[in-house]
Amino acid sequence: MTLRVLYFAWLRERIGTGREEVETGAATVADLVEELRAREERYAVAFADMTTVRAAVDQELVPLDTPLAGAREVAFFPPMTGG
Amino acid sequence: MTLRVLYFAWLRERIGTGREEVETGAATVADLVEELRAREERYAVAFADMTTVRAAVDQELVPLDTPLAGAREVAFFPPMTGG
Amino acid sequence: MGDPGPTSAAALRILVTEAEFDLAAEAERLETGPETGAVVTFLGRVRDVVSEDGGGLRHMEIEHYPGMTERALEAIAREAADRWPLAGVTVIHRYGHLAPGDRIMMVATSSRHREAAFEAAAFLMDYLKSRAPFWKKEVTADGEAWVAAVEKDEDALGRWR
Amino acid sequence: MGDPGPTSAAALRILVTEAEFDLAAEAERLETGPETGAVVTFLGRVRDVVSEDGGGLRHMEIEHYPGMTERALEAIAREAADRWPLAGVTVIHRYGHLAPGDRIMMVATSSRHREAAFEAAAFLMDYLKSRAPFWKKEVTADGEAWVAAVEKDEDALGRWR
Repeated sequence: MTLRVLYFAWLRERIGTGREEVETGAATVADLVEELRAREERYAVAFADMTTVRAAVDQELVPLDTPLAGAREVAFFPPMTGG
Repeated sequence: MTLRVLYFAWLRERIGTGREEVETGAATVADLVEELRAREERYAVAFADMTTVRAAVDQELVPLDTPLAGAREVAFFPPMTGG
Repeated sequence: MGDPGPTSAAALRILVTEAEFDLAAEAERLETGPETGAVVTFLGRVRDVVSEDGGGLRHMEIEHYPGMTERALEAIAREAADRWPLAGVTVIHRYGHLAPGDRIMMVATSSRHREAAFEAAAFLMDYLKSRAPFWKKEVTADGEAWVAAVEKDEDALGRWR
Repeated sequence: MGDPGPTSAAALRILVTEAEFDLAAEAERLETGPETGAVVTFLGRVRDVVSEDGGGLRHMEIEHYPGMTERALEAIAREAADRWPLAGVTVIHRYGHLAPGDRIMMVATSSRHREAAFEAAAFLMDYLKSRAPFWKKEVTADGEAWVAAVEKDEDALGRWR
């Protein structure tokens, strides 16, 4: 499947883009992270410490073991600092 | 001593005045209430249920057993309903 | 609240007035200083009440104790400024003739962080309700009645002890 | 917050904007209806920060996730309106370039009584802090740094569960 993958804040800066299309067979968000890590060093760096990474699937905050079946958009970002 | 005695809200309405000078030898606020009660029916009515009466001496909220020595102004009023 | 306690740097503003007040201007007055990250305001309004004949509130009369009122409000504001690291505390309360929908009173607090501003504002309101010498009378088609003190307002003070 | 829950009558207003907002006009918008006795507002401002060389904050950049931001804010507002008897809930958050002293965001709540308005406003702020997709970067003379999430902001959610 083709997913739209978004990155925000320092994840965006480390990966060097805010948005890309990713062709993947990953079953879960965590599997997608593994695929990206294996792909290039900049992903490995960005995803080095997953305790500081949050994910959303189709704009809903989700745990990393969430399945990707039916998903169109996945986003990765640090813990939020609004307010 | 001569005290300035003030009444507010329904105490003012029942007693029929908001302010008067009272010549008294009362030792405490409670003693003053007893003197006033004995003086006229309207005071007895106003002070019938002391659980609904609050007192201030020289503009500080006080318990009824507070001494009047040195006091210039005593006020009686129902529980406050500001805000 | 008799003990003035440590001197706080907070700017206190107390106003007891018959006139309408400007909530926006009061809030903006506290939006000042590089350290102020949070401003909380509370506004109290005259609610309508339904009387027995189905008619509503005609107006409200608020009586107060001139002199003691200002002292009590200042003591409450000072107490808040001693308990929380506030930059500013504003307490405004009206008296006299008020119509349904009119503003009765407001408090505003400012601080570095949200917790202090929120807690101090809630504290001010809880103390104001049962420690400031104001009395409300409601006038409806049925006649007039003094608003009774609410036990839960007295109980609300418990959480600040 | 996935379950929309019971339909509340509260008027929700959500705004994500680069522009300055009008706190006074927003508060007045909630001063409506005969039943509204209490309006609470919270305003968040950009505080100055002292950098290592003693210089202060030059500016702040706020990034957000368009689309998800509005959804998250609406879910937070709806949750507040389901938990408390509110007449109105307003949440406004800015993004982009902000200078020290600028307004970042505000919430406003209105209700019959003070407790609901205060609690709902504090709840909205606690959820906003760690559940709305905003990220702050501070630019000082030393360079730029993403603001780290604060553990106590996450902990603050505990009291609403």
